[in-house]
Amino acid sequence: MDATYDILHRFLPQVALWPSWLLVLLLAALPALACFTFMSLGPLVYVYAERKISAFMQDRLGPNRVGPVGLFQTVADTLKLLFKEAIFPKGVDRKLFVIAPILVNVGAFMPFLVIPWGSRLQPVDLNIGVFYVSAIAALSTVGLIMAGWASNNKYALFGAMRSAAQIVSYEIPAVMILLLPVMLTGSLSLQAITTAQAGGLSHWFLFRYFPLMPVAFLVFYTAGLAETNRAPFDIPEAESELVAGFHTEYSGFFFAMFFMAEYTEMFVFSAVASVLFLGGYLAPLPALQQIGPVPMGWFWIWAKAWFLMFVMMWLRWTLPRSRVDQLMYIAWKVLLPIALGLVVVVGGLALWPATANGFIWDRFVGWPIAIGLFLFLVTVMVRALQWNRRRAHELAAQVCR
Amino acid sequence: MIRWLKDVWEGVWTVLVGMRITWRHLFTRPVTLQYPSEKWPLPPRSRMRLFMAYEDCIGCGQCVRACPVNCITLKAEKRPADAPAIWASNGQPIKLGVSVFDIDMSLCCYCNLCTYPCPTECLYMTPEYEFAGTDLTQQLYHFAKKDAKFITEDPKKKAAPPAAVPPASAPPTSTPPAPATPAGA
Amino acid sequence: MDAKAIHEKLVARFGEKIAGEGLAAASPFAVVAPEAIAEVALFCKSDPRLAFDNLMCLSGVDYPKENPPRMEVAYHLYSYVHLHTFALKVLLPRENPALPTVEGVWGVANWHERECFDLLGIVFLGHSDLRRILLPDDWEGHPLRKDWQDPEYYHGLHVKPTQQMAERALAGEKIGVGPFDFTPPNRSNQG
Amino acid sequence: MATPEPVVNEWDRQDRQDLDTDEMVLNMGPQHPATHGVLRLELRTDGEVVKAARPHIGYLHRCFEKHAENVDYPGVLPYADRMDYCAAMGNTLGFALAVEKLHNLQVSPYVATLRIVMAELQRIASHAVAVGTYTMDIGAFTPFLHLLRDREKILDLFEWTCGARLLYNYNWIGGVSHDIPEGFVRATRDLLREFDSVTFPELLDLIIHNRIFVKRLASVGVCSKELAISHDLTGPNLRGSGVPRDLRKDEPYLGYETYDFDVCVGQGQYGPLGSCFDRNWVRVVEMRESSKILHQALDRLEKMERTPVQEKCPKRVKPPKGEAYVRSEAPRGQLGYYVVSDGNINPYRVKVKSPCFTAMSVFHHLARGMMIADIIALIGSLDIVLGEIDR
Repeated sequence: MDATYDILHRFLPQVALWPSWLLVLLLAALPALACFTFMSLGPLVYVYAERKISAFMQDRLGPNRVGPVGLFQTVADTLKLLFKEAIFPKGVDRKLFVIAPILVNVGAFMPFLVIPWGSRLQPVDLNIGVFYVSAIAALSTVGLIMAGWASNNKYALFGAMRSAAQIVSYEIPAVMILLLPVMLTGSLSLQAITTAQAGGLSHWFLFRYFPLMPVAFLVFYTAGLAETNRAPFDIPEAESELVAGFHTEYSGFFFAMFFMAEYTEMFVFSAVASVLFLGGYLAPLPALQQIGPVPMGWFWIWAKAWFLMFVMMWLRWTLPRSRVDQLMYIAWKVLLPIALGLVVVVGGLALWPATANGFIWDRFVGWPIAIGLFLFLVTVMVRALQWNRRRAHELAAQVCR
Repeated sequence: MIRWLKDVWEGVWTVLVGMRITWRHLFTRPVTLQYPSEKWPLPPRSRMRLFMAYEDCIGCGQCVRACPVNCITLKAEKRPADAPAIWASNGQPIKLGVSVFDIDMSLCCYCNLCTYPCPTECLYMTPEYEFAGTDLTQQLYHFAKKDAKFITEDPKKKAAPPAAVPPASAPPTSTPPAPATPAGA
Repeated sequence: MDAKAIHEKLVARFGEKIAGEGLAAASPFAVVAPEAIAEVALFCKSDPRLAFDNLMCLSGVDYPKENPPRMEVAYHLYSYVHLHTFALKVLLPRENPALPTVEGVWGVANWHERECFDLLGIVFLGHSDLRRILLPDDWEGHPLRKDWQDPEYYHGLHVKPTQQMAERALAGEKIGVGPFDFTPPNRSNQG
Repeated sequence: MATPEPVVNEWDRQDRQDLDTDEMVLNMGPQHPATHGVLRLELRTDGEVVKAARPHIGYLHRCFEKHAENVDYPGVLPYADRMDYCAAMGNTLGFALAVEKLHNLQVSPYVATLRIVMAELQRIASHAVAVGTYTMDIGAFTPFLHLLRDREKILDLFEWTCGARLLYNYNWIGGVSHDIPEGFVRATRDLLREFDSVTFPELLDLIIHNRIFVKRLASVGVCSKELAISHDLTGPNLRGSGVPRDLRKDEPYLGYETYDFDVCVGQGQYGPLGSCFDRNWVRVVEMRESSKILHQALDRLEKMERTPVQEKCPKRVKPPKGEAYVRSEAPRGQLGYYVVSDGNINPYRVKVKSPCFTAMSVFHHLARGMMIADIIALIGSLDIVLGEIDR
């Protein structure tokens, strides 16, 4: 709130003279509006990205007809969904049927309030930020169950039950891992967690206690995939098994709302993960934190979150779907033991004075790993491009033959 | 414990291997063909829409018998004795006047069986595939013409043109206009 | 074992119940009395020398013009142990054809017999689930019988083909396109 | 006299256990994304666990056998094409072989080689669809499109040869419809080279050895040898259960005995033998074996003297009175034709033993006690094509 006021004050100095009730209303409404706009327009970009990425991975072109390189395809689709009739099948529980997508969206949108975009750029800096995020994000489960139940469809019911089981199970390892950054900072505030990682890429929590925290990050990421119903854990809406899972019976705008919520959840999760492990709005090199007069914090958290989202899409178009009991196996027998062990070990290490600030080698692993990964990806990419060129050559030879 | 660790490791590793492949495919060239704007050159043997060169049909009805789905309707009757003699372009005399030759392309199964028995090779499949219509009746093709220009000189008497002239080449236009096709056409 | 030896073995075991043979046919067979087919089948499967563990095909054929009119059920057997084949045939009267099921011998017979019942109306006695399989449950009649006549309607849908467009055109309706001239770019269509 | 024991109807069998709750009947299909067409499954489920399953087929029934009785022998071929529309070459090949046996015809070695080339190309194409759609059933979309990309190239070859991409009407009684065009051998070699060196290893890495994929399938839908043989599972389904039987080896036709290839058998490398994984694995490896056969066949084609491909085709196909049951190894298993001729130009009776039909008949045995997600895996691993089940 203070930040909003400051920004407002900078551009409109007379704001200080306004009546306080108006000011309070304004200060509550402005960030909410900003968040909401961002949220509802975001999925347009994410869906487009997802389609394009999947297309390229499958040697296709993806959307390319509406607008330049298909940029407006998702806009067109959204408009279509908005204007389509929302069908209420016979036998649905109309009230729940309408409430469900709204509730799912509430669960997806609310965590936005605490995500820090810069040292002062944060709607609200709740001192229970992490707790708030995990509590509110779980709200969407209720919406999913409602949707499944209200649809009066067996497939939807299956989807709802699966999603309930899945999200409840994966909350546990996820919350366990959430504890680690909290223990390392001693605060639940996302702002405090971010500032505790200041000092460049090698100070990020991802590289603290190498190799413990990277494993923790993997566990958290996996759990996050499950909580956002992404492949390989997209069983609540597994289209080859349950047709469309909990939103089988939804159409038109309500369907669009589920879609929007799903992508928003993805973004929220990625943003939270980048705050907890990747230094949030902090740049990999401290020098890049501010370019000239422009603070770049918003860019960095955005870039990190989008990178994590890209990996989610990458995984989705690579992996098959897990089965519901294997999902439970992964949650309870793989992730949970690892998470518990990590909580104990990292907690102990953090308490022990010699390792309170990480192992001695922590400062030296971050950059090599990041650069190594980058180089590997570039090599694969270059080889693919080379293959392309060689292939083109062969094709040309064939045509000339 | 070791098995568990191995399991987890294999899980992570195979995922990474898969990710490497999809990453590589991000940069390979798409194979998509943008259909209405680019078109694949069809090989000459493509079996698409049927076509019949009416001037060459001798009305033998072998195609009708060969068709497994009965999509060809042929009505032929003997030409009156006083009608001028006409020939198909491969030199076969046309004894029967074909008054109706309809192909219902909505029934056709594109099997190509009708084209083989045709003695004058007047029925063949063309690489023409964009003939979707808004109405089913547009798929019924009438091939019988009222003003067909038949060959009216005996090709055997003429100085034999090279035998390899494709049968579909336009019939000589210098011939005098053929009389109206037989009664009923 | 070759077909002759198999036939001899069957005759030696079942005697009268092997009612005939067709060893000269492209797929040699023995004719089995209808009531004995289940026993013969079980013997064919369990005898170690025969070991016909696989029922390749079970087909019914209708012969209304034979004297007497009859139906045939042909069992084509194969042995994965000895890699030999043989066929059993059962001749049935055309009126109320019925014979014991061999479902207990070869599992696949379950569906084959259902299909045979569905399309030819041959009843397999003792079958666990003798319902129609390919046709709708309320379909009447058995289409693969030679005297089958298509019904006019089934639940309001035309079963018999309606008047085709060509017939309509012949009757004088103005439909269709053409005649037209069209010479495709290449005519090298023929092989 | 010993008689077989009566069989219990699986659907009516009740075996209640303490933890069971209320059962519900779930209708899967005929409109369902993963039933490979219009299969309808009636599942009695207890939560996610399937207690009993009952497949209902016939939604695509058009009575091929009745059609066949009403058209002449060459006219049956286009209808036969339309049974297994993913592998039309195999269907017509089987019918042509059956009528040739009735007719006592022998095709020339050149035609036989052509037929083998087409059949094996079709096998690769068909398995590419089978494996591809299977991975899609399991939830991975990308390998499906990678495989379809290569299948398209095979279809291009077919179109180049005979003018059609899906329903070829290529194998005729006594010959084939077209000779291969110039450059066919080289184009096929290029295709195979790319398939062997790029698509196949990528397929293995991307999906087949993926841990999630393996876990999903390795112990699901285990079909024992006995059950497989008794229910007449054939082709890759049978070999997936560990029975090394392949008609191309056991009863060679078209000179398959002169080619060097292995019969692929399920290894059970990740779980019990005969699981969904093994059936799928056999299909994957068979693609490579087919490519091996193709290389040899192409070598021979190059050296062989070209004979007219229709010289043996009878002017009027009118086999003498008689009957024959002839099987061939279609991509989905043994495709048997029981052709009865009464000396007319129409077949008196044609009965098709379609491999998918018999594979589907084992479904309710394997589906018992599975989870719903496994049902999808099972259907896919049996590799059914509804056009052939319903005929």
